[in-house]
Amino acid sequence: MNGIYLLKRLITSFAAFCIAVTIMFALLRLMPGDYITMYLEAIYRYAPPDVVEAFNHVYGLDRPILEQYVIYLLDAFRGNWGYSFIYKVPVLTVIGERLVWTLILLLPATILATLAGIGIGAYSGWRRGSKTDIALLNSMIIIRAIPSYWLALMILIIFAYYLNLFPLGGYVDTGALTTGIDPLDVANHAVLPVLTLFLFSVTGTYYLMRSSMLMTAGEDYITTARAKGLDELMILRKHALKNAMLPMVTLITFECAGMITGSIFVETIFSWPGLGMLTYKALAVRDLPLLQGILLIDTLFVIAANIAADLIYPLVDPRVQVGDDA
Amino acid sequence: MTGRYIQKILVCCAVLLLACCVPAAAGIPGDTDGDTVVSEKELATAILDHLTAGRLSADELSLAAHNSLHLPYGQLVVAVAGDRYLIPATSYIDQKGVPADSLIYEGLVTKLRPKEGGPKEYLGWLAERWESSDDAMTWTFYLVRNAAWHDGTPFTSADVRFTYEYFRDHGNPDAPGAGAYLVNSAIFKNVASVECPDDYTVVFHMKSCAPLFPETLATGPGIAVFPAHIWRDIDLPSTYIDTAHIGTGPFAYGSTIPGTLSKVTAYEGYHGEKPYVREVVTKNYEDEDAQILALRRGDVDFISGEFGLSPRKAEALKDAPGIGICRIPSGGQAFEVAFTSDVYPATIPEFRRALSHAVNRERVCWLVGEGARPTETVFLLPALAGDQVNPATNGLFSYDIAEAKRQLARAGFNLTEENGRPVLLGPDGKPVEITIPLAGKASTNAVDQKIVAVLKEDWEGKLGIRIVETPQVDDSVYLDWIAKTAVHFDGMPGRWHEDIDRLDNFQRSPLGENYYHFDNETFNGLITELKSTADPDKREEIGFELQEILAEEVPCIPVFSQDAFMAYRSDRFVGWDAALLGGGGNIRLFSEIRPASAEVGLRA
Amino acid sequence: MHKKIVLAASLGIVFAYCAVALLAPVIAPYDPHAITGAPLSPPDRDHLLGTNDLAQDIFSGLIWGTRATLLLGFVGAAIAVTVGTAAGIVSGYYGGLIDEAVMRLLDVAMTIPIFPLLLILTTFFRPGIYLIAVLMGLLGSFQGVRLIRSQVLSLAVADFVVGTRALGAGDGYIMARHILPGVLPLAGVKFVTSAQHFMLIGIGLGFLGITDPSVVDWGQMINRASQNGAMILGLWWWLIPPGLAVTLISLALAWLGYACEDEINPRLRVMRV
Amino acid sequence: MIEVTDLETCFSTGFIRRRVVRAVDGVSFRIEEGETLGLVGESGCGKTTLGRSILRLVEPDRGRIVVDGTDVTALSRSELRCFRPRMQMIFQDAYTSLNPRMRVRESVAEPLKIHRMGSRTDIDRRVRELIEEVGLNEEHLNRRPYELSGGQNQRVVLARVLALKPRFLVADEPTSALDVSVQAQILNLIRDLGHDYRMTCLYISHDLGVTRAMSSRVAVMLEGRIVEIGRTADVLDRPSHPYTRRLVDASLTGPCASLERLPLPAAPTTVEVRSGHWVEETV
Repeated sequence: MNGIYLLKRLITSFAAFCIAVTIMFALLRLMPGDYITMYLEAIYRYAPPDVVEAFNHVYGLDRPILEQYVIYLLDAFRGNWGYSFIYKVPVLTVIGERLVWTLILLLPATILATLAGIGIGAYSGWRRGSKTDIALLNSMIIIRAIPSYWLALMILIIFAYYLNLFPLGGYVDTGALTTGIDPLDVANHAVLPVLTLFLFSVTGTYYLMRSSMLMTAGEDYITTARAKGLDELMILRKHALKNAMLPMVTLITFECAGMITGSIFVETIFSWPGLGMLTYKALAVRDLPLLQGILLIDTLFVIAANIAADLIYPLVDPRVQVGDDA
Repeated sequence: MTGRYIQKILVCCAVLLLACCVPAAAGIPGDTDGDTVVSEKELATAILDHLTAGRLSADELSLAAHNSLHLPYGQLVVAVAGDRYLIPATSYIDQKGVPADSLIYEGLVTKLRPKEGGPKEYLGWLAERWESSDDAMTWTFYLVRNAAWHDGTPFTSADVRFTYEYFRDHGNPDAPGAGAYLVNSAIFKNVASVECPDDYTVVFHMKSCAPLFPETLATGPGIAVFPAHIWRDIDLPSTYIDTAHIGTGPFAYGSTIPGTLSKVTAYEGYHGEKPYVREVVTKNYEDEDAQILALRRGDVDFISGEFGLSPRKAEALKDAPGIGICRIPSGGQAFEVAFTSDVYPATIPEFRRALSHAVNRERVCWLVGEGARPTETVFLLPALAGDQVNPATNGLFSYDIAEAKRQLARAGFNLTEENGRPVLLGPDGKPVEITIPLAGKASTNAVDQKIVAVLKEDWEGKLGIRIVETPQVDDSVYLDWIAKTAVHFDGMPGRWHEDIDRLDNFQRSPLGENYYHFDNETFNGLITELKSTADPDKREEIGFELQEILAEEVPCIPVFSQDAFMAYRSDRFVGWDAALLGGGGNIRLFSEIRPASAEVGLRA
Repeated sequence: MHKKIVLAASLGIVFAYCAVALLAPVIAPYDPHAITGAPLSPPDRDHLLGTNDLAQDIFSGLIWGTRATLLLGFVGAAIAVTVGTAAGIVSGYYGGLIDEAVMRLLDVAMTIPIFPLLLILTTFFRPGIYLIAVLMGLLGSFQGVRLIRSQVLSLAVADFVVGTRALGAGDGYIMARHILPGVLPLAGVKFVTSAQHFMLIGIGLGFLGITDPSVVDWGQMINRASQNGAMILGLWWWLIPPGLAVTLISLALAWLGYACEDEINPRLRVMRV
Repeated sequence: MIEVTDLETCFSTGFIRRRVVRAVDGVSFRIEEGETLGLVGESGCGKTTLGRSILRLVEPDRGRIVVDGTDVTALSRSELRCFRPRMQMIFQDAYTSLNPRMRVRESVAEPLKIHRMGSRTDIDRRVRELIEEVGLNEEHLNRRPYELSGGQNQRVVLARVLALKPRFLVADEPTSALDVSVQAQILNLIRDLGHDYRMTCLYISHDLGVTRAMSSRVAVMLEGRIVEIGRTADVLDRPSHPYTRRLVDASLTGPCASLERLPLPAAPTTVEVRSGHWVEETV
């Protein structure tokens, strides 16, 4: 880890953010039937020309395209991501409210999935070829093969409706209106969505850990260690875990970053007011400024996760010199 | 746990009712004669029952007492489809002025849902009554005298004038910052000045003759009046963080948990009829199915989907215990096959007329299911527009393929056959092909696809017109699409079909081109005349004439209108059907619902 | 032994799906777009899986839907793998500035989250099925570039490659004859896993309502079914079959991918499923 | 025949943070026609890079290479490709020198095909000739590298290289990966074929014994520089440079002896200690 590497990372991140902004700018401006008209259509049945003109003026759409772009870019960096069509408040405000709820689902799910994936994967890899291993491997393949929202739907129907064990959706009971948000109540609501997200992401960690165990088992030092009569499992676990750590951190980074992908189905089905559901709704009404905001916030997330991973790598494995190209 | 509790209560009630030998109707505890009102005598009997025999539990007795004394009781949970229906925790005034379906704010007047075949009715809200000068240049509103804002400040005519001025000043498009522009300011465009002779009288002086001013004010749920004492100092409505939401309505703002719940509580000082429920909680379920599951499980008391429940789901709920269904005739959307009058072949009026006989409404309705009613009137729905519908234009578009073929032939179209399939050749000798864009306003419940499926059978299979469906185009490009294609579908909420004034939908100018690119000089002139005509007879005459032009020109073919379905817990609250069907702005809806089960009191 | 059975079964399923897709007009009893009975009728002899809300035969839709799903999966994967392999080979073989440029570009591209971008782009353009496949393929090719490149890096400095260059072979020749065959097995595995991934994504897009309505596809079927309350109304014959159909092909591809991976990475070879 | 003047090859790593390793640092020497020059030095001293640089398999940064009267460094990419058949290289590991996916027949025919030398039947005939010349027979043609032994593979490599009838051959420790018994066979083969084809040869090795047997002159390389060059007998029997002395001593005591770092002058000068025997001056 050194300054120049960090600088490189920052430049990359900056470029990525600019590209995301540029794509959105291009889409908004290329859109046939410009979005002011569309916006007004939602309110009036017609878009009166004088009103459209006034709005174009307010949004600066009557200026040269390059000037618009520069303004847009600057606005994006200033956190001024425009107004959502549906909520009619600044996009960043809407996203800010939702982000925390997505994290409430995502963090426990990811942590649990990582721990469980490492545990089950290590066991499976250690007992490679055994019945348990085969059974575990196959069930993971099956879980991975089921379309995610399908799984979410089934979990909702079975556990919430038929077995009546959990709430059908939302994140708090109506009682919260009077007594305030009770963490236990939220936890009760979060069980099913977290379970679903957990199932989505446990397979990745499992695969990684298992194949790391298998790879490690073939290494010479393991054979040597075994010959010396040391505890095979312990050595395996130690080395396999070490080997798996780097890709694991990358994997978790990507999982966090791709949070919208998984949560879009889960949150919609469980009426959980996070970023995923916001995406779903923005899509339904083609709320482009909001979609743009979601893309940007997700890009920022990837950037943050990458930098976090860079910082974590050396902690996990001191041999790794991040940014060392040689 | 709750389920068992409900069972217990139900069993108790049943035993009780049997013991009292009262006609077995599920109703309010203590209400022995079944009129849904607990009279003083009944309450007294109930108290005695409770004291001596313990037949009624303390909770039930409390419910009976609240009902008898008209004190708000219990919590009503309403499911909504989308968090935009929740009351936001912050600023409440949006670019429209105020969100629709508000229980908190009131306007001067609101419009009642018309009874089938009946005339238009308005309901005074903050205005007790109103009158206009003969030339409709001056409108005077007499305000209710006992109204007060939720924070106790008395409501006066100054608030009304303030609202007008606020809209006028913030309707300025040059106002700094996005979102500062209040779109509804257009509604006051025609107002020259507002005068307040006293605290309870407001006089609007118009710029030009405005016979329909109350109608304009009642658009949607009605234009809300803002509290002058709060909004006086706020320059930018979009950036103001309002957490109090002070209005004059029957309910005052309670609290919000963003994205999922919001609550209003009964306002004891309300100037009209006080609500019977103490709290109305709105709970967000994104998914209609989740709403239905929640209603069945008893998590919510009222569901309505987004445009009313889907008819089939309403049908399936009918037999569920403790659940009632309300159907509002033509309360949903009305659908039409619309022509773009300047795109070939829709440029040919005979072609449009011919096709008006080639829409199998019965079959479309059969596909759509329960609650779809075929309509053959011009644009206005008889169920809503009542006597404004010109009887002469009724039944002009009957389904008759032979007639369609005849008219097409007369217009120079030639029906031939190719590879065993009919092919229609246009006057130019080329096969006729029509592109139909999907999505847009008719895509609710896939109605557009259902209409296409039926049209394909007739237009393609019998008349030889090739139909090309576009992929589901999104709303942003839909407008462009319909401008380029001869035929599209439209679906509009009922209120667009309830009044002759809505026929301006077909007028060209002053708003520019209409959806149909329809441009008929006589028609345009008549609309302008209608807008400034106050005399009801004269208005009716013009309205009839307008409809005749439309029937002749066929800029669109009406297909069907849909009833709206809503479902509720009939075992917990009573008075649903009357409230829902009785119409009026939604503001009164939840004031009339009465709790019927002690359970709703325990929730709060 | 057992592994062979699983492999054979997976291949069998994939081939069966391909056959169904090819023979759809022959197998399907009805035109999937035609009104063929009463809407929402339960399964009977005429309609093996009943009809949907448009009174279309669900069984025929299921058969025709195979085409869309396979097309999305395979065309998308083909594009992703082709682009990924080409870029990976060029980047890894030439190294230097080209590699640096490709890698930095990739760093940037990988930072932009793919799924939201895919959603926005497919929403923005009219979602034709080929467009979705191409977008998915292009956006999904980034990971492949890294994978292939790392393999190419070791191949490019292999003695036989240097030796062939010493013989006077051009870069094009070397990449085509020596590098490409070396990465093909890896690209093959990537193809299978991408195809599975893209099929699931395609179905997901259908579920979100981003589909081509002129094509019957399973995501759209599931979406339609759940939008029209198949779950509430108990119309299992509408909701379950497309879901099962997706799961089965996805499972077959997953097993196939695993078996292939096992084959090219012998150290993982312990699978006796 | 071969003339290398002031050759310098650097490797740089990193894009932004450039780090330069000078693998070949100002090397000059000549090899006469038909002569074999041995190049010795411990691993990592730049022998392989030097070999590859001469053939421009690695681009040198500076200097001039003249092979057979042609300035190799001045050739354009396409000219270079046409020139390549005249100079060839054999690598250390025979297994990795052959594409594992190709049959012997394809590998041997590959150079002929690349340079379009003859029709298909011509190529086929030539391949058979070649394979017999290197001491294998036709049945080996359909095998793949992993079905052959190391020695056999190295013969295939040789056949492949000889197909182009090169004038100059760089042999980069071609026998170091082989068993001692096989080594001798391959060495003999290379020597004999080199003689038959009248090839000039640069023989890279760290084994002084092999070098002695193969080459008439020897160059000693240390940290990218040639520190001593001269006739084999002169250099190996009467080493003048301390490094060479150590190298020779080490070869007597055993291969495991590690060599300590020697302090080297920054700007060395070379002196001719006897005719054709040049040594870099030490501090």
